Amino acid sequence: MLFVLPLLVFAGVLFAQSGGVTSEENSGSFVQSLTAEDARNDAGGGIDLTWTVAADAALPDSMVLERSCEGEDWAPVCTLAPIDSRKTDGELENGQEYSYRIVPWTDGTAGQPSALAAAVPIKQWINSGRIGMLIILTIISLVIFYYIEQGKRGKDLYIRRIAGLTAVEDAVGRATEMGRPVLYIPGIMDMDDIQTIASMVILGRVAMKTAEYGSPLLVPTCRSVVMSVAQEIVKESYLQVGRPDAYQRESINYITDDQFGYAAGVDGIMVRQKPAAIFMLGTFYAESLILAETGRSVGAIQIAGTAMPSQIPFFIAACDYTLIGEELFAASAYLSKEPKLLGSLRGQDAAKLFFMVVIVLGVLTATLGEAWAPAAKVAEFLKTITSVE
Amino acid sequence: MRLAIPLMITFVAGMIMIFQFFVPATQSIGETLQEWYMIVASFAIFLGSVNLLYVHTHRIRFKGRNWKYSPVTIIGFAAMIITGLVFGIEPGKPFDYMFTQMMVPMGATMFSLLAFFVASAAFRAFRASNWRATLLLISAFVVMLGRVPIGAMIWGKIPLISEWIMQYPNMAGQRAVMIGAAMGMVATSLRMIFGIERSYLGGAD
Amino acid sequence: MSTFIEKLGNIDRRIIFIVMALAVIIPLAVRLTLPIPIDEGPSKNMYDAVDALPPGSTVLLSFDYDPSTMPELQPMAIALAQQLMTKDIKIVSLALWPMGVSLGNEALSYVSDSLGREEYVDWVNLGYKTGGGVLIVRMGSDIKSVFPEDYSGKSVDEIPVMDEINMLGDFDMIISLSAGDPGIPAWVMMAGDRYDIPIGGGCTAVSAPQFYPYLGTGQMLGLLGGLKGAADYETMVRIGVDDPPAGTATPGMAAQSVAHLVIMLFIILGNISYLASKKRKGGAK
Amino acid sequence: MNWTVIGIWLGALLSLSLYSFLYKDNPFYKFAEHLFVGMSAGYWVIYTIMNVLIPNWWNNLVPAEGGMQPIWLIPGFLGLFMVLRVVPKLSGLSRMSLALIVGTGAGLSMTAMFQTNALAQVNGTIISLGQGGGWFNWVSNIIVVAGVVCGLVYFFFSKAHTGIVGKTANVGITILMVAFGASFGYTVMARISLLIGQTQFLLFDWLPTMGIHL
Repeated sequence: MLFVLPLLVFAGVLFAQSGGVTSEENSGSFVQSLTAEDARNDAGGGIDLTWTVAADAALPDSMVLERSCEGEDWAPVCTLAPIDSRKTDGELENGQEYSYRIVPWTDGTAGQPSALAAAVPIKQWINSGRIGMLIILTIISLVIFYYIEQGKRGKDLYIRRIAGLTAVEDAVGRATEMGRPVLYIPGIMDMDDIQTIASMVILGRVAMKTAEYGSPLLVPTCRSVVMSVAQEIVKESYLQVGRPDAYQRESINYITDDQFGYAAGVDGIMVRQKPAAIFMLGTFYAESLILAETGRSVGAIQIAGTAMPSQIPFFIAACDYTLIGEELFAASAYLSKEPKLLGSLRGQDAAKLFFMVVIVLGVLTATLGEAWAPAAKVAEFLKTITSVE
Repeated sequence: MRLAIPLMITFVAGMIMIFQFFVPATQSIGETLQEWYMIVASFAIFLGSVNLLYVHTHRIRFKGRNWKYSPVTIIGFAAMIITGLVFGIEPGKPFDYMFTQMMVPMGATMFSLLAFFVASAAFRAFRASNWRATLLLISAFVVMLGRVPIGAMIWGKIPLISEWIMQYPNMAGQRAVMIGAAMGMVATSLRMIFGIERSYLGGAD
Repeated sequence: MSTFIEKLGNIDRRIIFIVMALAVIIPLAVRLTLPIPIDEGPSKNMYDAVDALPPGSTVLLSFDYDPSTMPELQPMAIALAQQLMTKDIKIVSLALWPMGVSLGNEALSYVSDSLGREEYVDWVNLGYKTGGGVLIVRMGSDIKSVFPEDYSGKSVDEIPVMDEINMLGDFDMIISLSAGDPGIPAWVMMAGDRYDIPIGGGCTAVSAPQFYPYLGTGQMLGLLGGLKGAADYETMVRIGVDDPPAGTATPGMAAQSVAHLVIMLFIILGNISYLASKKRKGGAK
Repeated sequence: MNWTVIGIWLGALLSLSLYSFLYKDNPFYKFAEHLFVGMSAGYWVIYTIMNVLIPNWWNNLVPAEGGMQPIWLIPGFLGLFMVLRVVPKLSGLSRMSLALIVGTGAGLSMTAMFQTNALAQVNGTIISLGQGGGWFNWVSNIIVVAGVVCGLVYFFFSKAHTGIVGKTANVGITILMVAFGASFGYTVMARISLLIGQTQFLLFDWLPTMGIHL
């Protein structure tokens, strides 16, 4: 499926031709050089209009945009302010030709209309402003798939040590020794959030450990869907370790969708159940520190991880270990050592390397470009392919 | 096999969302799909409510720890549902009154607990234990000073230095985190869409 | 003596809590005020960008917060509305957060009344719709189908402000007052990046750092961060205005400064005690 | 006594109960916490029905102008499958609903994240080091570019952090720490302003109801 994307680029280039007609000068009207053009990068049905106004003429009170489809009568579309210079007309029929003119109104009387401009709205098959992104995303995806495949084929893949994750085992073990539960907080967002998804995968690994060690695992969630997924995953983990009897569905429960209601509820759980290990992995907002400080006050080992840049500092200040940004997504590979996941990590590294090269090359050429024009062209090219409309 | 249909749905839904980003002609399909997704996710809230009520009735019946507070939760829950369904949710109705007079202050209070926690976390964590921790401490301290008028009174350049830290080193750090995390998200999404990662469906391979 | 200093490093956090509470309560109770200097920066950029808009432009003001972040964002809303309405710029407002509707109305009608402006002619509040980023994308092609009526049920076809507004591209600027998600990132991603509309915003101080990259790339024009941003803006909007209306951000700044100092004092104390204990341990070796 | 005053008292008493948690867990906090959880859960149910299910689903399924749009039965069924998890025998059906949620979310955020958090940031980092002029801007720009590149090296997982990679990663984590410190310092202010808001409510709204004017 993915290989179709580059083909689309070519198809798109062929299709992305827009027909537009520019009006002839009508020197008597307030509005001059009206142009109509198929709106770019839409699903059709739109026409972009642009115009200039006579510089020396008095401003009319308002202007009315009029439209005629294939020779029908003129019908008003909307009122324009005299200072406007562009407008996109929408909800048109694709393939029909529409003519436009602008009529200035002063003191309740219509002035001389502008010359006509016409265009045909067309459905676009490729967003021309996103071709650069499409190409880069396709290449990166292919690289990631390539390494996943390598991993599956049993290529030995190295992964560096991640302190927060080596501590997982110790944390669960400590909870068992102390006879206290393990608390797992999967963030406050729903299952459509990639960090929540990543967190669920890690939960599976943590649950295997708690099943092995036999310590109770509590998972309060802020979303009903997350609760369902967490139940499935934990049940599966307990099954895999051969302890299905130890699985307790009741310990994975929904609190409330409300951010601070959830924080209040989880704080209550912390001070009353006194967990010995607390995991906070997923998307967190302002509740991060409310949870982390309370967790710390009950003396739990805390392992946190999020890709939310604004919350990482709080976790660093209040938790024993913090997975920063991408480390959260590396966690499932690290804990499971599954070849395909390690391969995916290798692919991510390749993608980062690619961006680093682009940045370094771009900066060097942009800097050189101030004195030497060809270098500036390279920098310009790199800026263009990384910009997205 | 039991996962075949769900995996197919994930794949199709994911691909539609990617396609509609690049192919304007398919945007309307993407919009419909997003609306569907919102509806399906919304239905799940009933599941959560059932779970909440189950947990608390269970606790009352078996006299679990702190069971005496469970009726409070159930009454609060019922009060919102009943007033919402009976009187509506417009401003001035009981539902809105309970929301603005009770829930909002409680939310604001929980939020404002952060002022205390930030103070205790800063006190404990910001120690010059090694040179990197010292850098963290200094940058936090300078930025804090730069955000209050007193900083400028101590030395006129402090707000400028604070701005500089925010605009340069801070931006660089944030960017590195963002780009790295975006790669993690792209890879995770790809694994989801192509069914390489399927544990969320409750079936590890 | 050194043992006292060392113990200081491990004081009960409840003592910190009490000192913090007093640091906020006392300045507020005695109404302490401090002057606010205005420097170049995101707040000033924001002010200049709005100031550069010609009269008659239309700005979309999005209220993406709820009462919990009111102390920071509401004063921004009021100051922005004062600046926009004074300059005869029309305001179309909406909310990505349900509670934003009434907060927006409160701010807009307060300013509108004080300046003698008229609802529907100078401003309108379209109300709230769920959907966040998805909603913004839908507005990109057609606002009136997403918001067929304003918050009170009046049809948008009968509202003069909306005459020339059909899609997001018709706005001269979008300003999001954002407390989280959906908010500024959604507007930048779904409106700014897609339709090339200038985006400005105000946010809580906590989320400001994560929006700095947007300022660097030019994806945002300016940014008001937290109570400081609000107080800056209040001060800038009032320059040259006779008998300005009372702001709420400026008095709060005094309490905030004191509380800030207290936290910094705690950090210094913590480090003195830490260094003292390290020295002693080092000496004992 | 009127509803406004009662509202202020309700808000104030509940706020004080929650604040009591700072001292330690106690019956007041337990009461407020349980009430908060229950009320907010109820609030979101009603909110979801009124703001999503009725306008976005029901009104599409059964439009006001009459007729029925059977296509909208599909999300309805998938939603129902989600709820059917409470029946253990039918819980497998919810996988389809989950699949739709995860697939849509993954596809949507993949492109959005790639655009905004990766490409736009890379694009913004491609600058001329001389931008702005003067030695100071040179230094600042070098810090940004080196910071981003070294920060990315820190996130390399398939290389051990030794040798040159280790040194670069060390520079990276240092920049990250400076950034996190700055971010923390910047935030302190916001957190205090929330407390100021609540304190203002207690001092200037609640105390006056007892005749205490500060």
